[in-house]
Amino acid sequence: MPTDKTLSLAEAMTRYVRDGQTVAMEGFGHLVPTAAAHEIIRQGVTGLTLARMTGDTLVDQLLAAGCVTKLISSFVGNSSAGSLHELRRRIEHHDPEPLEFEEYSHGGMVARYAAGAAKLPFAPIRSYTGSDLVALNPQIKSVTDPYGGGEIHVVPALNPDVSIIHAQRADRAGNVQAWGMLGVQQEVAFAGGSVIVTVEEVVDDDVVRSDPNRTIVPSHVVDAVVVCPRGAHPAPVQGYYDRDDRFQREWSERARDAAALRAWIDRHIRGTEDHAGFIASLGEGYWDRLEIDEQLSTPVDYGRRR
Amino acid sequence: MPTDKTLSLAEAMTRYVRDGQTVAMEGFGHLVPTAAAHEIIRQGVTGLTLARMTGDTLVDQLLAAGCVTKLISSFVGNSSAGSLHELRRRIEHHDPEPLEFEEYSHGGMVARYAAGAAKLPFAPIRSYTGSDLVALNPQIKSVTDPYGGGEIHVVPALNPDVSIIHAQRADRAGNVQAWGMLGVQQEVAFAGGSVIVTVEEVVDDDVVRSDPNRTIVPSHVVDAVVVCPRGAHPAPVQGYYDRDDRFQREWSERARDAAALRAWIDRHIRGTEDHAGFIASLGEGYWDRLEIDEQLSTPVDYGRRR
Amino acid sequence: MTDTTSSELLAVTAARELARRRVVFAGHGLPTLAVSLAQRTVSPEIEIVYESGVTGAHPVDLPQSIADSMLVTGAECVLGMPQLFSYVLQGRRIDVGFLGAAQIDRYGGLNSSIIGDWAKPKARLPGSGGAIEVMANAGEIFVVMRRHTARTFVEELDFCTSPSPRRAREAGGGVQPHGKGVTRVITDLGIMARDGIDDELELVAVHPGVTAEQVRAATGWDLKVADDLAELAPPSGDELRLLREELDPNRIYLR
Amino acid sequence: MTDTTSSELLAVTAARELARRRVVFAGHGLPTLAVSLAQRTVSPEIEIVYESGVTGAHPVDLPQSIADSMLVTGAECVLGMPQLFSYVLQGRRIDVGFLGAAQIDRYGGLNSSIIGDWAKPKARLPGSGGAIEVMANAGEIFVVMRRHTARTFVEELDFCTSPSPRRAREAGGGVQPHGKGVTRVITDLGIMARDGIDDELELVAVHPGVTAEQVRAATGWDLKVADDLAELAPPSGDELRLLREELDPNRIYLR
Repeated sequence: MPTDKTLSLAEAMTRYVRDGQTVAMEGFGHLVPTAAAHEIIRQGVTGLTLARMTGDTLVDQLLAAGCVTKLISSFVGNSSAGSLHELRRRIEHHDPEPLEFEEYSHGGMVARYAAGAAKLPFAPIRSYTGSDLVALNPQIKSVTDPYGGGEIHVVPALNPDVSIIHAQRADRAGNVQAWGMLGVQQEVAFAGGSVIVTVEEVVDDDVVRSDPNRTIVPSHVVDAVVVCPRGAHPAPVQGYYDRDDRFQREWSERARDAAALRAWIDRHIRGTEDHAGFIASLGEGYWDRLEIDEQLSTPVDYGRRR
Repeated sequence: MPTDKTLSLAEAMTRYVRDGQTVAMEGFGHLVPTAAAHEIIRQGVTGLTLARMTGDTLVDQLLAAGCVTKLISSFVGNSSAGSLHELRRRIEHHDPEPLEFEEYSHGGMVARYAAGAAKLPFAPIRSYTGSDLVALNPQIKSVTDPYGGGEIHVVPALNPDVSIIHAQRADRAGNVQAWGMLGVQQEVAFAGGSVIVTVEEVVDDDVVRSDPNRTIVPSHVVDAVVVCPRGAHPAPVQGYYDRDDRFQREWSERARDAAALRAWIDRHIRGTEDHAGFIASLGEGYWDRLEIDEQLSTPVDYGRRR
Repeated sequence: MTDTTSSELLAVTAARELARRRVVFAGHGLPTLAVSLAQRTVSPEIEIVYESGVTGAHPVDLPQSIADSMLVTGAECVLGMPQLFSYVLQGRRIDVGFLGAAQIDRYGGLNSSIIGDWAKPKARLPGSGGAIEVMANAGEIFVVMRRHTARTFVEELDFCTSPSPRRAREAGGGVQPHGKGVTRVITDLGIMARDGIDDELELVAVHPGVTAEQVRAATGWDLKVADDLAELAPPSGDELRLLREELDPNRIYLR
Repeated sequence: MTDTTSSELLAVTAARELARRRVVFAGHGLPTLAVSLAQRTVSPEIEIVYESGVTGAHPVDLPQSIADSMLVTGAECVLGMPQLFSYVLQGRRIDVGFLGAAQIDRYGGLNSSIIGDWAKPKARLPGSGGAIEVMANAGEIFVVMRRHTARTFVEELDFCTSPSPRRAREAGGGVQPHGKGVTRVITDLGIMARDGIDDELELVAVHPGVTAEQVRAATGWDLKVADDLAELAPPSGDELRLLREELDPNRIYLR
């Protein structure tokens, strides 16, 4: 008799996300929790420390909307599509204000989340010797290998107050299933104090239970399940829709102009009720380009006792 | 144009397993590489350091056959089916000779393999404070948390010379797919110097490629793929056959008598050509009891660009 | 429903103690049965996590071991052991862990490794398995012992596999346990309980017909007895019917 | 096939350098294209590993980014990032890693983080991503630079993101890199190579029509030139046809 954890996006954010918290939003170019970021903007949350390995439009939007005072990240370009100009204005010109930036490499961020998930104080890593990142970030420390291997760098565990991920599907209890590129979705969920999962669809228990190896996060870790179709746009969702490259490229252009960027946020995010409203605001027929065809996996046999 | 890595079981063992090596054979009550252990016995390999988290009939057999001088493990009972009497004779009575035993907890062994896979010198773990295992095993050491959390225990990486696992299927290049209980199959493979994978069946590339998330070990990590149906018996293989509980219980009885155990090994292992011969030696109709019915997973959509 | 067996008594008693618990780590044997019974009686929302990585199992049959592949069929999730040990167990997701042992001491320290001399033991037992991690990381530990004797409830462990929080504090030099250690020991004679780090196990309840003196005589140390020592209600007809007819009709664990 | 573009030149040159390499870690852009070309020409057994965790990709189209979900469809394997970074990359499974950078120094140290002052930089670049791990753990590193200038090939990096092995040795106090660091820098002017820890990048080949002096002038340090400086064969008709007609007909990376 599992608990039904489904909430609306607005309810989930109201209940779990507070001003000043450390919020991790992960998804490595895939399964990005964009809709959740938009809702944070709609609710006017402020003072967040945002943890996100890969800076992208989501980060630029949260910065421009004034939600974020500190960023923890390992990459702040906009994939192959250009720069994040709002982020650059904050860092290069302190415009409209400085941005505190705690910087790692991808390997360091992955290790931080994994240590957080495992409630370990730190994780050793073979990186960083000779990198200026060590001087820039005093959180990168080292320990002595007690087996005689000398010094090795370590990074501290990252345990966000709230972890937010997107996935293909979940049941109502919060067993989350995902496929395609999985990034650190599992680690960031286990590392989080509260865990919000937005999904393309909520499915019957039977669907989840037909393939338990597909579950990347078990229900006892999840606080809220939010049905949010197209919730990762402009990132893709394997089997659901394609990456919106045009949007990414246009963003890099648009964000060069701080006023234009803010007008866009006012219109498309603050000016819409919810994520369905956001998608509608992109215009009639916008989604056609992102539709994909079906290619199903071959089922595997789990077997049952005679 | 991938390399075809399929070999016969005898070829794979001849090529990769040498006297005196550290050999890890993993599978946590499921996907146990039993057939590979039998072939090691047939080939008369000696002086092995055997790494295996869960002692079971495979361990008792390798000990009785004189293959193993040292064991690295975290559990040396025979699941719920009783004791491993050959192992107990070795440890309790040094009969026929002592057994060096490097002992950890399951969490410690898991951490050792994960560190080995990651080529880290050690892994921190929140266990062991106050356990006599620390006095028994000087390899369990500690480091000081540089973030102020005090001392924390660490275990050393485990990088076996050879890692052997069983799985449901692979392609000829060595992309290994498995489902059901996955234990440490992925970690021990990545930690191994050479990697041998026995599988229930070799499948067409298309089958593997229809579901890339099902691949737990990619081809570039694997040295040999061995087709070996029923290769995990008496352990089960999800979707292929059931656990042979009767065999496990009978083993505990049989192994009480050192001579009877050796006679069994001579007849069923040394007295058979290969694993098919071993299975045949169990008797006509033996397998009927272990057959299971089909229960397929619901396919997922990977999608393709239009 | 007379002739309650000792196994049935233990399963029913353990199941009742699981009221209001949420995520339980169960080894094979009686704990599996106790959790299944709790699911059907006092704690419908309880979820079992198995050492083999299975969570949210819905087995059609009683599993024959924690690594029974039939536990996976129809389960909600199966995790690899790194995830299970690092993220679930060490990640403090477990409310109650069940452990067994060959010896237990007054603070709930457990020996599942060695009887006698370490170098050449009288009996080599299975060892830790995941017990050290369960003890250190679960919120609390329930121990089920089929036979309450002075050889099992000892003044001093031959080997301390899974230390009590008190012993961990004394040892120092490492991470202290997250949870309370052993809070319940359920035996064929009754229930012992403890709570704080310096609390000893105290006899809090006995099965019908058992006296406190009987339990003290079967314990290798000077066992404390609660002022308000309770007598446990015998298994109800409903509990026994569920166990015998639905949960373990082949008496795999009810041996 | 005249009018070879600079991108085509770079892709062809990089592909040829991949002969006899086995497992390649490719970032998006020209490296992806170069590896695809190598697969079709000099190194049929080459396997690409993407930062997003995909191995053995068989994309029907050229992927638009390393996180293009179409890379997964029909791939042999997709790993999570912990597996990718810990087991594949740090696990030393990569023979060649491709990296880009805004600045490179004579020992192959790379800056992809900051131009100017750290606290208030002139330009904030993307940062490491996985570059620090690729540099430290791949057997060797290939760098492809679209434009060879003295602003890019610098005497001193504004910020050292991914250190050369020589710099790592000087820094001490941590794990030394597994591989050789940068062994090839492929630019629109030619190829620079180095091998040992104390070796500087040396100009070993120039594209047709380029002189050593031209390359030295476009380099911010006193660039060594190999005694047996070679002239690179121009892209063949076959190579150009593969690139233009089969691998990148929409000129996504051949811009």
